[in-house]
Amino acid sequence: MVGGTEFISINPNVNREVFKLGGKSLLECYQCGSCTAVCPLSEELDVSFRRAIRYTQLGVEEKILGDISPWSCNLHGDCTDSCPRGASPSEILAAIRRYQSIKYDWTGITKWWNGSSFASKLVGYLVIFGLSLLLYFGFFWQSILAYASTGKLVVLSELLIPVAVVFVISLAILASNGYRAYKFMIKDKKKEVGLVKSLKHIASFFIKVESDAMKVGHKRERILEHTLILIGLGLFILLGILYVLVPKFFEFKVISRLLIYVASITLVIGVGSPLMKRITAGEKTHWYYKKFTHPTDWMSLITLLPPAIMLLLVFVFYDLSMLSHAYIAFALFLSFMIPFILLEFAFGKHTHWLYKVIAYYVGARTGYFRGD
Amino acid sequence: MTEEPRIGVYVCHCGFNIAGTVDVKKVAEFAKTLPNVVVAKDYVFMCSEPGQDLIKADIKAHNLNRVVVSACSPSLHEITFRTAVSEAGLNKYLLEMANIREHCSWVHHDKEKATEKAKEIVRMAVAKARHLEPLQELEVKAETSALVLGGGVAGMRAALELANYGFNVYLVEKAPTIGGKAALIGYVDPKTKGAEIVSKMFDRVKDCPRIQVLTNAELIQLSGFAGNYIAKVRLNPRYVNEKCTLCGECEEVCPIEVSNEYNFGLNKRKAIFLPFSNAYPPYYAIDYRVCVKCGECEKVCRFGAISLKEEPKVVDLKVGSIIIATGYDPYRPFKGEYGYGLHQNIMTLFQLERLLDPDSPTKGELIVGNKIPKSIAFIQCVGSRNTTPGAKEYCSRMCCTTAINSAVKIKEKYPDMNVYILYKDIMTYGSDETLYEEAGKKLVQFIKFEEKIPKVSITPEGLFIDVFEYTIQENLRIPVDAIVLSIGMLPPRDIEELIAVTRVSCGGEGFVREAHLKLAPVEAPTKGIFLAGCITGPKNILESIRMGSAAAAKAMSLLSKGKLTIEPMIAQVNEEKCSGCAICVGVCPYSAISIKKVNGDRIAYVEKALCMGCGTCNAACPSGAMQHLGFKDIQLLAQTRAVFGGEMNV
Amino acid sequence: MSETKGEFEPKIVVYACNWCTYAATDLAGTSRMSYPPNVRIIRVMCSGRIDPQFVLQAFADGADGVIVAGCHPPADCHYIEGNYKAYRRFELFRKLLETMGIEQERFRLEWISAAEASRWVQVVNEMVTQVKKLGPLKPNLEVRE
Amino acid sequence: MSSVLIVGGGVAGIQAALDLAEQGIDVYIVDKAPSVGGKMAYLDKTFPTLDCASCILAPKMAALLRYPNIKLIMNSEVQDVSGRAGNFKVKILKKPTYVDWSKCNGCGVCTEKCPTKVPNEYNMGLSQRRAIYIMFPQAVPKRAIIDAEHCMRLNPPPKAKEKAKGPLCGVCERNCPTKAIRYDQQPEILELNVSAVIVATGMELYDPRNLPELGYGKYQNVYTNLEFERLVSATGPTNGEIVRKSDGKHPKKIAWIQCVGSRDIRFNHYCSAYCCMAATKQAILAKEHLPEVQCTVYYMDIRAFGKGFNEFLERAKKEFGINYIRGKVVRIDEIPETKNLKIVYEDTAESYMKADEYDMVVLSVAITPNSKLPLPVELTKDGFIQLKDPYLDPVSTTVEGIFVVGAVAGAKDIPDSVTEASAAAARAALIAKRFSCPTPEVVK
Amino acid sequence: MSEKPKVAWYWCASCGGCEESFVDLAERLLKVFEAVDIVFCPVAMDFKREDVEKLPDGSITVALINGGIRLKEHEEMVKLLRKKSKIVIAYGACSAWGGIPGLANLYNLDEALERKYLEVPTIENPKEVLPTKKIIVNIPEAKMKAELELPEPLPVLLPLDKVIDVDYYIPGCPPTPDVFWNALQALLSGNLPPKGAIVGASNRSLCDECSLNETKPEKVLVKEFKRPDKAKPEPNKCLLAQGFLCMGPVTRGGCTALCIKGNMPCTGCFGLLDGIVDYGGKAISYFGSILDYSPVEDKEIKKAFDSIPDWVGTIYKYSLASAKLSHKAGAKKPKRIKEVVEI
Repeated sequence: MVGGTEFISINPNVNREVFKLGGKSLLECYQCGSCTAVCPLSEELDVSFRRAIRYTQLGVEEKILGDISPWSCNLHGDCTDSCPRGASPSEILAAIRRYQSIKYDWTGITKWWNGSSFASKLVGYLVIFGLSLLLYFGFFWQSILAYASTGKLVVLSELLIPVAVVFVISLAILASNGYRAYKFMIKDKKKEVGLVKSLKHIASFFIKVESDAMKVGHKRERILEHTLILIGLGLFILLGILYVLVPKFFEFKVISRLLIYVASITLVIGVGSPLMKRITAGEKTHWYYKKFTHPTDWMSLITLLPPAIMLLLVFVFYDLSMLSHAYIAFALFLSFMIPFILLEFAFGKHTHWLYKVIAYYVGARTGYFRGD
Repeated sequence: MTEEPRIGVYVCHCGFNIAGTVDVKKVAEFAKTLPNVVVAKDYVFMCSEPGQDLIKADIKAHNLNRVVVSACSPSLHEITFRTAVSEAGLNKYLLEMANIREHCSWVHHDKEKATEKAKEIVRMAVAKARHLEPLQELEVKAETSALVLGGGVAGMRAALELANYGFNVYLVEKAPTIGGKAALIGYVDPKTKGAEIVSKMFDRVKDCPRIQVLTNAELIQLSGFAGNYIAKVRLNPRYVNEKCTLCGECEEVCPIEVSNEYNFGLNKRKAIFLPFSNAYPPYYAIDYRVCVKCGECEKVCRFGAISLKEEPKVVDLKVGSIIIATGYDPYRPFKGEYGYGLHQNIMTLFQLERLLDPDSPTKGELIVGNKIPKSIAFIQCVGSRNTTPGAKEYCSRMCCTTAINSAVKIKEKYPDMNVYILYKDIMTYGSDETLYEEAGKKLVQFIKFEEKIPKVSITPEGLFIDVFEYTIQENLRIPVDAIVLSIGMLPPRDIEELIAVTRVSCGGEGFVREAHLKLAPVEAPTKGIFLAGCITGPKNILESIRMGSAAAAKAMSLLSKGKLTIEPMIAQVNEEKCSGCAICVGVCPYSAISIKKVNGDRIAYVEKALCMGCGTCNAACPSGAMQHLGFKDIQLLAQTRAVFGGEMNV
Repeated sequence: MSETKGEFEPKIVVYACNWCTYAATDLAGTSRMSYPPNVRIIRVMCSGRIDPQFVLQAFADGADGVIVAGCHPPADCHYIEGNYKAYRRFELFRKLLETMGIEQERFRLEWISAAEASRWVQVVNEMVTQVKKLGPLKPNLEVRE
Repeated sequence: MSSVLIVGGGVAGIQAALDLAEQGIDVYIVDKAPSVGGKMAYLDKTFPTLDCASCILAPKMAALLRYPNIKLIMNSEVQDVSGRAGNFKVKILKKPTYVDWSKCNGCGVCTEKCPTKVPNEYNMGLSQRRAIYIMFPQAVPKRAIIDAEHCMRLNPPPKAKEKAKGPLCGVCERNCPTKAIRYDQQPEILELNVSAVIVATGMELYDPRNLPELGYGKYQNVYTNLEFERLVSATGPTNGEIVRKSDGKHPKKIAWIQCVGSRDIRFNHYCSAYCCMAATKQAILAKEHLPEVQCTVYYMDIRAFGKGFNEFLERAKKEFGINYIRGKVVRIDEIPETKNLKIVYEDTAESYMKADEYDMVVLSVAITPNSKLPLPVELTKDGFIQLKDPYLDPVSTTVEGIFVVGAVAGAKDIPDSVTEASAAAARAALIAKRFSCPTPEVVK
Repeated sequence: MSEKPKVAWYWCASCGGCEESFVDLAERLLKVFEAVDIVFCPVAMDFKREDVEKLPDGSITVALINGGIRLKEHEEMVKLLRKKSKIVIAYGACSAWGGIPGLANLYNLDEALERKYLEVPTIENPKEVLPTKKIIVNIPEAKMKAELELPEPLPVLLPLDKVIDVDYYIPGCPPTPDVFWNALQALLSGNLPPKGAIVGASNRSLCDECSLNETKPEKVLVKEFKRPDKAKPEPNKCLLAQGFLCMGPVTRGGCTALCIKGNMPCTGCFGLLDGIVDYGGKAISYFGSILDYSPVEDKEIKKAFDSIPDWVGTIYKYSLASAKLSHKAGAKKPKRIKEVVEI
């Protein structure tokens, strides 16, 4: 608050942590506010990305954690294009998000997942993946073989248990972290706007911002990629739920296959495309794929690609009547799903959907959206 | 007037420029009717060769002793026609221009009215011409030598420049060593050490026989004028001579200890001391202000380099010009200003600079309170930009760059240290901006404040800075281990004495005022006195050095011919009439007038070399004794009266 | 007297400093600006040279208005602060004019820089209009029967 | 007698020339413009004293003419410099002016009679001049020059050329009272031997069209600061009346946008050093011309570093009520109906994006050095001329005997340029006069 | 020895102080009487106008005239004396420059009369009687009417040289005996100075002979102006440098700085110096010069100037009637003076 005599203590280490989390240009920012001013979101939303950066530069921790602006960022990158210091604010904001996620997560896993090196992440991932493999190719191997011999696609209840357990635990952790995030964000703010109005704000905001962004080539490309992932993941979850709850659905071959193929192919393309661009990044590649190369970015893609491929393979094999192959693929799919859910879905970059939703909700309810 | 004026009037057509609107024939006819006009002619281009020849021929043929050229503005062709009349043997100041082009034909359209006006303009010019007098340019001999006050970088630079040019230079320095403040700055830019620059300059000064370095010396009196100053310089005793081998034994036995101003009070020194390791002249010096003359040092010195019997001496130096380069004083924070003086970890930027210097008491390590701090904060604008009650209004120009430079240096050396810079506006102007950029890359943290200035709290838990961060509008509490006050610059403490001796004047901010802020930045209003370095206001080292060269250029321009030409259109005193009331002395902006005794009478005396010819003394002179040659009362009154056809008679 | 020919044409004497105002009058010429021909310019080196005596002489001889003009304070003056002196002298001088019953509009102290040719033209125009409105001064100085 | 070449006749070049000439050294000033004066000649007032620029510059320009040992080589460019300190060989391309300057007396009749009107560069295109013209009223030397590109005679429109039998137009030739017009003048190459060279080519303004988001060139009421300077100047296109290009009305709100092209790694890294104070000055001038006008300066750091600058800034705030808002403007949008401008920025004190409406916007554009010269000197990565060792060998370039002063060696304001000019004069004089003193500087 | 030079002495608008100064010659008077014959001196002897008229033209060697020309009578008499005299000397400040009575020129005659006869606090004039040209006085006791004719006042007071040609001036209010004596010596010596000269006084300003001149600081600059009735001057310090409006610098010397010896600033009775065309204009110039403020400090400047209520009375105390602007603009012939009044 302005004018008060209360002084906020700072945490001098924040800037170093955020630096390590990918905000390499954090202190190059000289606070001109170009990023805020140039951002298409600013038309609709009273946020200051610059201020978020300043909070972080100085380590005003409580303000950082409650700041919704990093979550409102859609990484369109106009700020990075217009930053007079070449400081890449979107990258800094992504790093701040990593920092925020770490602080929102009470388990400390996010801290490791976001903060560790690429190699240790990979090792961690592989260890869990290995355990999953052990589980499915060891413990469940007999039952898999048994199911395979039936030649049918049936509800594989006990095979699904580990994944379901992991999924439920992850959801629980996510919910508790989401609640923590909500508490941080709502602090010192007042709910001024009604729920319905808020939702309207958010909806119109998304439509406006995204449709504006679609007009720009490089943004369109990224939005499409993101949308593919979003659709793929959505279908994935839908299919998973259907699989558990309405297994009959899979008897309608055409529709279920269509959905499955769409889900997995969109995912493969949505994940594969940015991944390929990152790997083959050259002169002409948009900077987005070069700058955002924090290990968490890689991992968010890397962890998602194999289950998507495996799912595709399951049904390809199945429809080709290569049942044993299909079941192996299925086992692999589940083995890939466990580390994905446990690490990426619960603690990784993928958590941003949750915090984003909370941030928009808080923003909308507390009057951050402009106009009526 | 000894001879009756014989005036020739020449009216120019300037093609159609004048003749298009003014009936020049009529003007010439009219001119013939004016008193003392002997001949009046018109011609198409008076400024052309034939036009000038016409005038020259008439001067001879009609024995003219005044010429009025009625043409364009004097700013355009006065010099042309003056040259022409002087070629015809007439004193060039017996020419008067009547401006009937810019003031008449070009601004009016009614031919009749314009012609009438042109006639009156000519009548005014003729009226003035009747009272014109021949004037002579004067030449005085000038010394090709200079006195440079202040042995800092600006002074040394000026001295080197002038000595190389062939001037004899006296480099007068108050302290026992030259080098100034720059010698004490650890790093003046990320790559350059202050001490290095200074010692390289010492080498050049040493090799230049035309520079005489006078340390421990002060200018106590200045008389004379440009080209011919006599400077009285007092040489205070050093008590140590050139036999000194810097063995340092004397220092050990000296019983007197005082705060060491060369380390900005970071440590102590003895009464006999060497200011810094590469000081020049490279001998010990005894601080005559504190020495009790116990004689211990004299006894211990094996080389006979010390003699406590030395007495102050006063020498008279004849010099042609004075270059003032006495620099600045660092701002002196009062006790408690941002906690200054209340905690050992709160220091000034200058002290920090000393710490970062490899030649410092800590050998270049940033050790405060016996350990290397984990975090350090610079507070900018201490003493500048109206921050605190004692602060000056001006910006001290160098502190932002110096602080950022030091911050970068610290970050290079101690990457884990948190370095904060609390600023109002970062003044890294010009290419220094890259340093600011660099600081960001080196993870220096910046905090902006505005009117509400930061507060330093000294608590048992340590030091804290409470600051209202402008760009996030929050009150923050920053824990720090050390605080650096980026202090600004003050005019040197002895500026009053300097003003009293050299008669330069001060601006509102307390620094010496230059002749013109924009276009004469290294010249004092008084001819022959030039300014270099921070004496005119805060500068950085590079700017001071350039000013040194620039001031030298001015002295070269003024004196290189070995003589000075004095414009004759200056003030002149009629000693018969002057009563010595001294009103003119106070109004002269150049201190060119003084009161002298002539046969027991007080008489105003104009130092011709200093007078610039503004005439304000003439206007102020109550008795009419002071007259502005070329613009005398009678000349201007005659011109005034001529507007209405009246005359002014002697 | 010029007023015999119908309209009264005032005469205005101008004392102009060499560096600013005289340069502005020159510039008005070179820029071919146009203004009424009622002014007579007397050049001095600095407005600090202008003696109130001159202005008094001009009024006594028949000037209907007088302009004293120099460089803008604080720093335009070629001679550091001649304009300051002019300012003080003529501020005091105004008191004399007031007491002597001469309209303040007849006397102007103006700062006109070398670039302000248009300002010069404006000042002349204003002055001529004002003085025309006031009428001639000379008859006022004579004792009317 | 040895001589010194000064490249560039701006205030720095003039000062260096005067200092050298006073010592009796021959000086050549080469300038590509037809008059000396440089950028300062465009200014109305100078900060922080609000001195009238031409009042203080014109006497210096005129003083050049008083020295017979100063030669002004106008409308010319240096083509080549070879040799070494003490003996440089310089080739200068003297472009044709189509007027015999030894005959022309600057009367200006031709410039009134010429039928072709062309945008006047001196007024930044805000007014018109003729095809034969004198650069500005106080020009030194005051000589006419024909702009061959627009001259009917020298570059006749193709259609007219076909129709006409003989040469076209010729109005200036017929009207010239001194018969100075020379349509057949050819470029000349001058060769000079000089002891030292002083580079004082100064700066150009950065083209704000490189920042298309600011709409300069697209929106009529967006001005550069130099355009505004001409607009506010008594000698400018409107005689000092501030009016909008779009409708000729007085603006009620004017914004100054700082750091346009400066302090920005996309354009120029450096700070241009003059713009903060120039904007402050212009805001004050606007306030003096139109007391009702609201002036706002958008800045990031106000660099009030020079003598009297901070005092000036405080005066602007307190006495004139100029607003200062900290935030970088990223975009200007024109409101088509009113031609008003909406500027988009983040107010860094309030921390959200704002869009303010103004009648007129002035861009404080960066400077760029005029350093593309046929000289053997090195440049810094920002394009300024590299100094050799500014501490020990001030104003020297990497080539001995070639000195550099003013904005071409780094962004700076007038007093610093003038100081450097004098410094260079001192250093060039040492070479020109061949005074020797056994110091490493000269002898070694 | 030929006939002694004939001397006439006439007074116009004068206070009588000038005649006093003559008496103050003391024993030197005898030498005067030895040297000259006085043929006309209304203040001391009962000469009549007819006596002068009878004299042949040019027969008077020297006519000394003191006082300014206020009345038609003065005008007639001085014109007569001019005709009869070889040399006419304006004696004293009033005659030379109008003197203190000349300050009445700041008013139209009507205003001046009203001020003098009606408004001044020390006047009681319930019938509002003003001077008239002719007054018919009824004397009931004698049953007769007497007619009094008063000389008509001129619209403004004129110094002598605006009415007749003046050969020499002797300055002072009154001229000090020494000045008068010096003048006499000069004139009697036969070595006549050029016409129009001011005789008997110095050619330099008063500062030259002022003992406080030496006490001046190097620069005479002041921050405020003081009046001797409001502030007490420090002794032995130049009054001007203290801020008192001392007219010494602009005033002709010759009086030996009498006032200043009495710790009062010079008020300027010795008038202007050669080469000065307007006394007050010059005074303005130097008072303006010594005030040490810049135009930014406009308020201080105005304050300093406003602290002196009567500038014109200060700078033209003795010389208004001979100034370039010698009277208030728009002076008119009086209307309030009636032709005839019967009482």
